[in-house]
Amino acid sequence: MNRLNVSLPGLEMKNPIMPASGCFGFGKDYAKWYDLSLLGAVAIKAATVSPRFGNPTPRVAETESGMLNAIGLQNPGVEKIISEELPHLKPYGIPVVANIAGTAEEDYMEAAEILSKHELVSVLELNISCPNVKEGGIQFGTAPEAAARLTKMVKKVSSKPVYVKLSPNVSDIREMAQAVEEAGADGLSMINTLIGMRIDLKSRQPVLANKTGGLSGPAIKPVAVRMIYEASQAVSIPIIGMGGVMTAEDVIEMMLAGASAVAVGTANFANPYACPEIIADLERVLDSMDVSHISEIIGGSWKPCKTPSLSR
Amino acid sequence: MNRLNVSLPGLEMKNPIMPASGCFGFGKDYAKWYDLSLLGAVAIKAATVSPRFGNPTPRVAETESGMLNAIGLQNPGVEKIISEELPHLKPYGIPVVANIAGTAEEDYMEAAEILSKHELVSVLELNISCPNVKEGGIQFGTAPEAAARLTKMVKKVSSKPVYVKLSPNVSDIREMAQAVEEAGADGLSMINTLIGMRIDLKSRQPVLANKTGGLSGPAIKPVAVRMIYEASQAVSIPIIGMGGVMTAEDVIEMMLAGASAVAVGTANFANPYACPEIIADLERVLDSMDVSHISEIIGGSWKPCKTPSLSR
Amino acid sequence: MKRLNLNVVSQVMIADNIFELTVEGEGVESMKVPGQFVHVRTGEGFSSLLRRPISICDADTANNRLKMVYRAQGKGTAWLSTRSRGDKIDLLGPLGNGFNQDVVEAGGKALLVGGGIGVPPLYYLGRKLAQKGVAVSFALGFQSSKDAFYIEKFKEIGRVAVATADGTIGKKGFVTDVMDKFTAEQPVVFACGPSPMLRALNHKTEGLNAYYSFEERMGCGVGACFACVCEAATPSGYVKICSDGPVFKKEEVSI
Amino acid sequence: MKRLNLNVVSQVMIADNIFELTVEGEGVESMKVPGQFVHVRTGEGFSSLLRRPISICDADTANNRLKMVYRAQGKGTAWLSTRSRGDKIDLLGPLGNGFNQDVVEAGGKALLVGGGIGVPPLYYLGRKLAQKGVAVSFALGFQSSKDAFYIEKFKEIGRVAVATADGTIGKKGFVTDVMDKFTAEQPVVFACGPSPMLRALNHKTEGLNAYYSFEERMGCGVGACFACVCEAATPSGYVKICSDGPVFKKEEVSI
Ligand SMILES: Cc1cc2nc3c(=O)[nH]c(=O)nc-3n(C[C@H](O)[C@H](O)[C@H](O)COP(=O)(O)OP(=O)(O)OC[C@H]3O[C@@H](n4cnc5c(N)ncnc54)[C@H](O)[C@@H]3O)c2cc1C
Ligand SMILES: Cc1cc2nc3c(=O)[nH]c(=O)nc-3n(C[C@H](O)[C@H](O)[C@H](O)COP(=O)(O)OP(=O)(O)OC[C@H]3O[C@@H](n4cnc5c(N)ncnc54)[C@H](O)[C@@H]3O)c2cc1C
Ligand SMILES: Cc1cc2nc3c(=O)[nH]c(=O)nc-3n(C[C@H](O)[C@H](O)[C@H](O)COP(=O)(O)O)c2cc1C
Ligand SMILES: Cc1cc2nc3c(=O)[nH]c(=O)nc-3n(C[C@H](O)[C@H](O)[C@H](O)COP(=O)(O)O)c2cc1C
Ligand code: FES
Ligand code: FES
Repeated sequence: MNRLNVSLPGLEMKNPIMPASGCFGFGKDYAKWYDLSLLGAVAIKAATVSPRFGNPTPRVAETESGMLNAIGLQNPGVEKIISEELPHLKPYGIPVVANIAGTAEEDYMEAAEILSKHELVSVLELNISCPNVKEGGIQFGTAPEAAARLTKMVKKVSSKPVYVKLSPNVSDIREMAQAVEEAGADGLSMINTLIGMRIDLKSRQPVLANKTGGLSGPAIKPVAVRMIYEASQAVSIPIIGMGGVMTAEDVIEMMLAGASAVAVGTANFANPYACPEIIADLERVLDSMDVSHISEIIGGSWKPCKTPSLSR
Repeated sequence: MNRLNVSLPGLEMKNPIMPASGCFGFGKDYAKWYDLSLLGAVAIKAATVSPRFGNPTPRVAETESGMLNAIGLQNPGVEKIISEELPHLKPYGIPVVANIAGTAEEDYMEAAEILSKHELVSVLELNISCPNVKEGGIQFGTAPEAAARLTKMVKKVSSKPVYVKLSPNVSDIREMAQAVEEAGADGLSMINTLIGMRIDLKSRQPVLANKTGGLSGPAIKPVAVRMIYEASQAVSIPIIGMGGVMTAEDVIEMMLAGASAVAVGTANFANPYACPEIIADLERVLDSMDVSHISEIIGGSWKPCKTPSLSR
Repeated sequence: MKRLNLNVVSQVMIADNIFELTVEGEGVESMKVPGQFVHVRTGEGFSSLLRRPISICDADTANNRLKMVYRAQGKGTAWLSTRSRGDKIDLLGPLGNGFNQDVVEAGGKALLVGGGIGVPPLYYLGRKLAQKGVAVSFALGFQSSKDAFYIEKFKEIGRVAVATADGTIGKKGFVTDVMDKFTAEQPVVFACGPSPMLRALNHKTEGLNAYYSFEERMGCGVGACFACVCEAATPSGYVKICSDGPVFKKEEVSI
Repeated sequence: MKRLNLNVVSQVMIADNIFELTVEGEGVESMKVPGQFVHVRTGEGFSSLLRRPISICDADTANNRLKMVYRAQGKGTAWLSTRSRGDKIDLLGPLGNGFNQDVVEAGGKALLVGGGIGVPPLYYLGRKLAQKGVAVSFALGFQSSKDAFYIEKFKEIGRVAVATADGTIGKKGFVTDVMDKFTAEQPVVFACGPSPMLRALNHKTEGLNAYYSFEERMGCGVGACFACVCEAATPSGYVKICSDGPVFKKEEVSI
């Protein structure tokens, strides 16, 4: 019996784990390390209509229990992604989450229309929260009206379910979640990175060429858990949770908070086998919690009748 | 020669280090560990007009390189603080930052008026960013207009300089900083804690009785550095920087970002001697950077003519 | 009340995931009061910021040796259990106010009640009381035989009754099920254990002079952060477990 | 390209803050190409998430022994320098594309140019080339005599010219000041060092067949994160140092 499968709009996953967008390229590189068909799904790097070179280097820096990145949406553009990258994913038979980004609404719509038509793309993930390019969509990520408008327009042109990836750099995550739900989003992805900076004492300058970068890793997990907890109670669409997940226990924590599936980002860098190892370890944690199927625990920290004493 | 003294409105500090509000009680406890006159200043626990018992326990939880707290502004009230707590600080001859909190504007004004009159209080620090009580001022901390209004009202009744402590749980920290500057704030304190949560797998409930808590410690330092970097360029009032400072290097990083003085919070729990040890270590770091006086490096990451090659 | 940097002498697993850690060095000479605790730094670098409160289980103040007995459960104690001879342990202590031994006179009787990981401080207390000439009895509760420890050592000090939840040793049941023979002697009661145990104990200690040691999650451990407060019958309406306690007279604090 | 868990055999400080770390275990047998690197996990728990790229300095593939030479500067390498015999090192490797030895034939000439902490991979390369029958010369640059290492070992392989910035050993100056006698022989050039060195080298290697190993801050180390890109004369307009490099023909990449 499979105790790990979860089902979200457009995503039938044999387990709730997918690599997070931007932390797994287009899959090819990690396919050299393990069989990607082990994964519940895969989220690919942000696609823009035209190719982007991204930011100058250094693009990454280390922080305590975290890292900063300012890649700047580097990608070969939708066309090349379809011709050169997506075909590599076909053999694995896993759902593909296509993360899309842009500057203007039209960019998003064009990328959404093209990518959603592709047979291998299961769902779109609207990246309205990239903190690393001036026009990387963050303008949509912190204003509920703009986010809702964009969601509506993309929904119109997309032939696949649309998830909206929320930025944590806001005062009220519920408001953002509700705005995009009302606009027709099929699901939420959260959280993207917090905006951070490190300054090098020798050069006295920010370590990253882009100055600021996105903070990810275990350092931000408490913020992610809190926001998933809040958003999941404010909306009825499912949430792909992420932010600092390193272990099977972290996955369960995100799901108890309200996530229906979980993405693993920075952990891949510390350990290329992070995703398959976490998947393999989930059963042990479920056993220790006396849970017969993982979907039982979704929102378990706030849903009534899901406290352990009542669950059996 | 003293290379460490800094001067801010109402605060003549022999070094830039003060314990952060809420992490040092009213000083008495740490006075058993070392001579408080070593400190540049001391920020005392948030004071409210009437005594508050605070939140139920557990009130703290550990996170990767950080911690959550939901103390809930427990304090004996302004009157008792004046009669029983402040007198203990007199012998040390260090500036006292009186952190004040409240629910309504009147609470702040009342506390501000009383405390600012006290001979031992050097400046007020308006805590408009406590995330741990529903009515703890956070409503002022995320809306620029409300923050500005409160600042103005407190400035009217305060006979001492007023610093406003900003919340990091906002989309645009510059906007907040500018709003309170225009309203007459003499300085900024930043950052307060990010809002976070941990969920216990056994009980399936949030670890903290209050559910959410404030995230502090090295995990949030990159966010603090970024916000200080942004705010210090947007305003001309000085900033007391804080958020995850553990070492003398961290102090310098905050000052390069734009802080004029630095508060140390969570580090006190890991090491009760954190403040005096950091102070003692500052000279070594300044030597290694060839800096003759610490005030030279304030804003050094963005101020023109402060790159190392031009500094001598 | 200092920061100490002590050398690990030995680390022994004495029951299922229960470790006895012996450390040595300057500063232990001040650990004279049973019921006080030390605040232990765990992990390397800044990944674990909160120290772990662990009771003094025994202290040889003449030879500067301290024993702690703890359960390796979470991240910090699991790390602690990997320390071995030659490693250093950074701890603050002694902290808090321990058991006041003056409340029972030489020739008097004391009952020490401990549950699970609340048992360790009773060893030092029992040893000290016996030394003073008090007749000491122990009522000790564990989950199961695999979790039990120190029973033989307690027997060297006084009479011992053991209860386990599954009956694998001693009587099946709770510590409250095995203590009647001792309470009949009207002893002063000293107890340490989880809150449910202390609550259950309250019925059994009616009319007796009783002192409880409490647990709460701590931030600073030194009285500054207000993390460990507990409602109390004091003028301020609360006490701090770390600096006012962890031991209180049972009437002082609402469990 | 695997995750290896190797045993520390020895850790020796061979110059000022420069360490030679020898590790042993399964997986080293695949480290056949000089210029490839390993991606080393540092620290405990999750406090350091980014691995540190370190070049293969030497590999004894028959006996599964790997040598790395590195400077302890930041948090990660400082931690690494505290590992000693009995400890384990978690590393990924071999990663990247190293120096292509086929570009110089047996009987041919090669000049290996290294600066500072770029010197280590040249040892393995020099050894391999010499084995093959290539006449190898080395031009090595260091800050000062206290930073220099491995000079005697290089002399066992070929001719060696040393430059130090302060003149404490070899010629005072840069590596570019001591290499003319070798370039006159029209060798194939292999270089590794900081960007300023590679830039300066570009003038000296005009008309020569030259291969450079590049450095960039890395996220994944395996080609997935786009952290380590560099502008290049390729159709895509860029290369990734970690998976396309770290070694490139000098014309391919803009320094
Ligand atoms: C005064 C006092 C004396 C104690 N003496 C002993 C003893 O002698 N032996 C022993 O095994 N245990 C003792 N405890 C309990 C011990 O402190 C916890 O088991 C330990 O802190 C758990 O840490 P961890 O790393 O295993 O868990 P984690 O889950 O990693 O801990 C995370 C955080 O929660 C805190 N925490 C978790 N559980 C508890 C708890 N039960 N009480 C207080 N804080 C907790 C930790 O200190 C830490 O700050 C004592 C507690 C107190 C308050
Ligand atoms: C392909 C390659 C091979 C290398 N081979 C060697 C070698 O054999 N010996 C050696 O001493 N050094 C080598 N380096 C440089 C080495 O990777 C850095 O010195 C090291 O990562 C610094 O880590 P830290 O913990 O000292 O510094 P920290 O400042 O703690 O590092 C923080 C982050 O920045 C990165 N970083 C810092 N400096 C550099 C740098 N110069 N290059 C790349 N990343 C950096 C770290 O990897 C880490 O992710 C190599 C670099 C590359 C790219
Ligand atoms: C190097 C890097 C690149 C990223 N690129 C993208 C991206 O292209 N699109 C996107 O939506 N999120 C991107 N993210 C954010 C992650 O998908 C994820 O939301 C975030 O890192 C938090 O998860 P983590 O802590 O597990 O890494 C990137 C993160 C990192 C570290
Ligand atoms: C236990 C605890 C209590 C706090 N109480 C207050 C408070 O009363 N008033 C306030 O303005 N900030 C309070 N803070 C926030 C700190 O002053 C500081 O802004 C924050 O913790 C970030 O700094 P740090 O990472 O060095 O701890 C508290 C923080 C902690 C950890
Ligand atoms: S733990 Fe800080 S007051 Fe008790
Ligand atoms: S380090 Fe990730 S692509 Fe090179």
